Amino acid sequence: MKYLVCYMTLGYPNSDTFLEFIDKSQNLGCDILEIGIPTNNAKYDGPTIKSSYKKVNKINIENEFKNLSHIIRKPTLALTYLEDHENDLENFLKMMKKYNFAGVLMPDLIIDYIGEYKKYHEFVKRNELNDVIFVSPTVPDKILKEVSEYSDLFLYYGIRPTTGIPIPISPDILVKRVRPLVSNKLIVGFGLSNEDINSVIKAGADGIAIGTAFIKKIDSEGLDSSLNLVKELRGILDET
Amino acid sequence: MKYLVCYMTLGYPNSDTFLEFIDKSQNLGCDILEIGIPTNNAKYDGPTIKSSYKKVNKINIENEFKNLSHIIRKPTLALTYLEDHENDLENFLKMMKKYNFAGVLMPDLIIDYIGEYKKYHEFVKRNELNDVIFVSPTVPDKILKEVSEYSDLFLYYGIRPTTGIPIPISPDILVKRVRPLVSNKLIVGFGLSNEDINSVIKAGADGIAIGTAFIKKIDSEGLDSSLNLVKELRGILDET
Amino acid sequence: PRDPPDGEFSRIDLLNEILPKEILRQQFTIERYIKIPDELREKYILIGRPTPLIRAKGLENALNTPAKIYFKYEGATPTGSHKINTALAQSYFALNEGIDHVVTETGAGQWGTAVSFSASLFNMKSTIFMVKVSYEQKPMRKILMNLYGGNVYASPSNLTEYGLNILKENPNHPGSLGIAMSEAIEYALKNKLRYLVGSVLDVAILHQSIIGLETMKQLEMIGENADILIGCVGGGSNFGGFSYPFIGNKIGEEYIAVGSEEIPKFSKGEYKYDFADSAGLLPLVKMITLGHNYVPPPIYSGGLRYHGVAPTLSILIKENLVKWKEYNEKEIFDAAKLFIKAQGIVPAPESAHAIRAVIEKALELKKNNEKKTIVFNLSGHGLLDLTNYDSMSKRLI
Amino acid sequence: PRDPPDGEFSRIDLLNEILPKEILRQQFTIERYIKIPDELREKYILIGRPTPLIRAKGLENALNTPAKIYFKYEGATPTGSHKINTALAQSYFALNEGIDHVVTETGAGQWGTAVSFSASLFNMKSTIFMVKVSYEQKPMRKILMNLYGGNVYASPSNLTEYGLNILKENPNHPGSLGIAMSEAIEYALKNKLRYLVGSVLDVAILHQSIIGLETMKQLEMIGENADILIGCVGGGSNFGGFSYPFIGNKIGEEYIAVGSEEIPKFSKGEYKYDFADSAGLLPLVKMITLGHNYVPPPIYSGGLRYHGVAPTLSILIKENLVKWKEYNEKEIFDAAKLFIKAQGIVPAPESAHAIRAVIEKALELKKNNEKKTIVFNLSGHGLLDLTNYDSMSKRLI
Repeated sequence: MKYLVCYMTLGYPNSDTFLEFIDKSQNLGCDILEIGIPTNNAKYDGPTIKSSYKKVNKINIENEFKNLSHIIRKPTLALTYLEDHENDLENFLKMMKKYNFAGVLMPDLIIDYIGEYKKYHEFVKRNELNDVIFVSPTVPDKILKEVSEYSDLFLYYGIRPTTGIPIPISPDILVKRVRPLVSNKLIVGFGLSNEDINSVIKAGADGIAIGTAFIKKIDSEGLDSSLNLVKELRGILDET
Repeated sequence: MKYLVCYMTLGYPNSDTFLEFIDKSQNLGCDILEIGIPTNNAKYDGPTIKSSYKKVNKINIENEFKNLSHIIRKPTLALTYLEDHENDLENFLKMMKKYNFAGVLMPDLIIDYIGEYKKYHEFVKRNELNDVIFVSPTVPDKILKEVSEYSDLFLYYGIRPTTGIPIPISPDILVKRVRPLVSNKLIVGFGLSNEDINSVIKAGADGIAIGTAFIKKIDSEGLDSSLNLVKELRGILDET
Repeated sequence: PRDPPDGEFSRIDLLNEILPKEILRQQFTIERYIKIPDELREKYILIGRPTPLIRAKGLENALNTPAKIYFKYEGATPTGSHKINTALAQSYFALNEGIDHVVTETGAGQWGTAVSFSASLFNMKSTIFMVKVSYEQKPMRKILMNLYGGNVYASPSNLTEYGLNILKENPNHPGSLGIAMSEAIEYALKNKLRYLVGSVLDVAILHQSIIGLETMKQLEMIGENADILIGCVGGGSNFGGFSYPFIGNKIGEEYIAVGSEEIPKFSKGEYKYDFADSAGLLPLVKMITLGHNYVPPPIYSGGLRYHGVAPTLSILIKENLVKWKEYNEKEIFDAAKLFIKAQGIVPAPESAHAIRAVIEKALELKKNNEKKTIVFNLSGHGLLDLTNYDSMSKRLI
Repeated sequence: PRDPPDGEFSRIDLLNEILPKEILRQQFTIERYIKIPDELREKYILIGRPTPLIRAKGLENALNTPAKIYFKYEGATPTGSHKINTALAQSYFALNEGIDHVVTETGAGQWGTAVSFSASLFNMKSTIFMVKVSYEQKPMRKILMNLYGGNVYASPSNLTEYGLNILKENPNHPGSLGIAMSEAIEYALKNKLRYLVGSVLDVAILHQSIIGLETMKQLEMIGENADILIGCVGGGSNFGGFSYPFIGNKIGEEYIAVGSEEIPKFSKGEYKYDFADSAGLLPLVKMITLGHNYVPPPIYSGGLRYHGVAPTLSILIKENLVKWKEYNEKEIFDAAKLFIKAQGIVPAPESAHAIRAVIEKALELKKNNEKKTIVFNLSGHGLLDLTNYDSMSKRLI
């Protein structure tokens, strides 16, 4: 079985729709939830997710977490940049723990904090949360292999330089190259098209992460379409 | 035995001295006499011989020939440029014949009249004179081989571009290269030093031709010195 | 690469719109080797690749050093520098997606020359925005690009909104590389053409790696081991292209990147995210940089005035796998003169930086009587910089 | 060679006083092969010999010809033309007889460039008398010679009696090749130096034969047969050096010597004795000539303005072993442009004459669908002639 990791920005496009998306997507095939914490500094996110952060920048994070905590039935991760928490990481982790989050995913941990990643990793663990590590194709093989063993639940591999922009790449080549280095589960994300999904799964990925596509569907066609997309993706994964 | 060909400009430096040089040089070792006919157009002669022509340009050639005819005991050649005789060659040849010349040597025959050399050669023969052919290193092998068979008495090989100027060359290399092409006797001349003489003889020449050196001796030290040089050259040739 | 957090548009998305798809694919791939397509390979052969690897016997003699010195001579290509290696590849991949016209900017002119000839080889059109002050001071570069069929415009020009706005404010604006690049990108976008990138991006270094790969093979063919590898650094593509194959294959014991003391990026630069280009149109990259707003002094080595160091090279320098050196113009000029008299080749002033480091190293080896082998990349010739050398000699002596 | 009948001095004797002895020996030898001394051979390697033999695939494509086209690229030498081949040899043999200073004249500058660098390579001084009008119009050539350590003087100069006399009559005299040569020879004689000869003499062609010998070997290495050999003719040394080894070894079926229609020596020249040089200081040689007093029009191909054809080449042409062609400047410029766009290399305008003949031949072969192999000598690059190309394009279009 291949994993479907479903991303949604916290409270997007509004609290109710957000909660409905999270609630229903768990029935339609999402295996893991990934919740984006709004920030002005979304270094590795593309324009769609960035603008979603802007639209919800007035929400009360703790309120949203509380509401969310009642409906989550699948492992749930918070996606947040370490740079935003350098001074309050402990408080943030404690709040996550309190509201039933399974773990945290910090996309800048390995890229911008490579020298201290173990320290932060231990810190997350001490707060009894899973630390899911994010890596990109620019991470050297040796480091990628090492951190993949540290990573909890799975290793998150972002195959494009940013989310949601279909930079032409060769997903199969990228995944085939890292697969033998990773003994952990390997989840692939960042701008995946349907074709990409097929090819990364064939290349040995254990699952995929989708985000921008859900937000675009909500924006253009509404919640139902985005939920249909969850179903559709589940179907694709089950067929491969 | 190696041949010594002695050159002297007709009537140089004056009739008497000229005749004395010719007379005595035959006793001192000259095997063949080569008499230069004064001209303003000494294309292949160096400054010494050229200036000797200038100094005697008022002589009466026929008178000089007549005096000469009484004392020559060795084969005697006239050195003259064909260019000077294009219109009166027959008369000139007849005069030579009359005064006991053995033959003629025209240094421009092969170089400037290559297309018609056989015609002129036959012409000389019809006048019952030997035609000694002159070649230089610029004459192609094929032509050199061919004309060496036509040449009477010997083939005259001028190893420098002009007489009397010690252009640095490699006489041995030049002579060794033509020797196998020439079944005739091979006489080498043009600016030979004593060292050159040794090396051309060792390289297979049958003899040498000397001219500028005699004139220079006469000019600087007088007739006796020039006759001593004949003796000296004879000595060198006999030793090699 | 990443986008600035506050950008009004995505630079990464912009790449997507102006670069050939295969170029982007190569930029973001992790393949260790990428096969050169046959048609492109043919063009590399046509321009005289492999370029010669030459023993610098004259320089060795002049220095009386026990070291052996070799140089890979990229100046032997028709356009006179390594730039052609990536210009050809980018043109080819643009053509492959049906584009018949490429656009770029040029400062000193080497890059524009390479692009206009590459376009000519593939029967494509080319448009080059040349910084106005260079356009006026380097007429021969313009003539050469024209002979290759390139359309060369002094930038700021009236061909773009961007240029028009600047000219409105100051009709005598001397131009800058940032302005020329903005014009080129606008022109490419508006006319649905492709924009070619001269250096810094990984993909440019990838294309330049033909230099190092050839050098490795050539050394192997003559049974020679490289101990010390040296190159100059503008954006980093000639140094990277030359040295990375050696570094990756663990051949050699020392790698030296050489910059200009007047553009002190190695000694004074910070390691941080900065725009890859002075116009701020390309994504942010993490590199050693003097800041994309840095205004370089007018040194003769136009190609070394770039504010940063390619991200991969920045990491290697940070990790101490590659050493760096910086020299001033006087030192460079003296090194160039010595090389010219000893080898006859007039080096591009940029490449003379590598020569300066080679000389220093060779003399150091002489002091210790070490018989090591130095190999350096002579990235271009300076025949079109002769008037520069003349001014240099007048200014520096 | 011979002296004029009415000369007040012997030119052959003058050779004796100004040329290195070994040069004279080689001039008058009949050895088929002369061994290159090891020290000289080392310098040939240093300057990048063997120069590349390149398949002109770009030109073939542009002409869509079934013919294969190769060119031997002498422009790949550091000084940019074949001239270095004899400059090195003459400098070496001068040094060998204890001379530390060589002298020559130069017009367009290629020869002076070659001599000044050759002298530098042997740590000798060099003095170059450069025709004043070129000195003023080609500043880059002067800069380059200076970088090589050459002393360059505008001729007429005040360094010689000859120059002083001319300047006394006309202080603004533009100079001529004959005057420059007279000055160089006087200067060499007065200071007991050696004078170097750029072309025409057999010995120069002998040294240039390294071009043809290398080409033969390179063709053999790739299993290719040369059918048609083409080169341009100034004095004849590049053409002779390139083609004689083929002619002598009976390789190839057609040899084409190319001149300028504006200097119509092939079509209008007489076969006769004439001075080898316009100053009348060298011996008479029998050659095809327009007369040593011929005043050539100011065509861009400065190297083709010589009044005669080397004696050996003259014979070969007389004997119909070598064919000739002449083209006008418009035809040359068009050929150069085609070549530049197809191959990237800017040819010297002189060498572009060979290219013009290659194009004609290749199109002829196309018409008859003949798959022959054309090999030509690209005797030099034209990077320092770019402003000439610009004027040409303005004048001819």
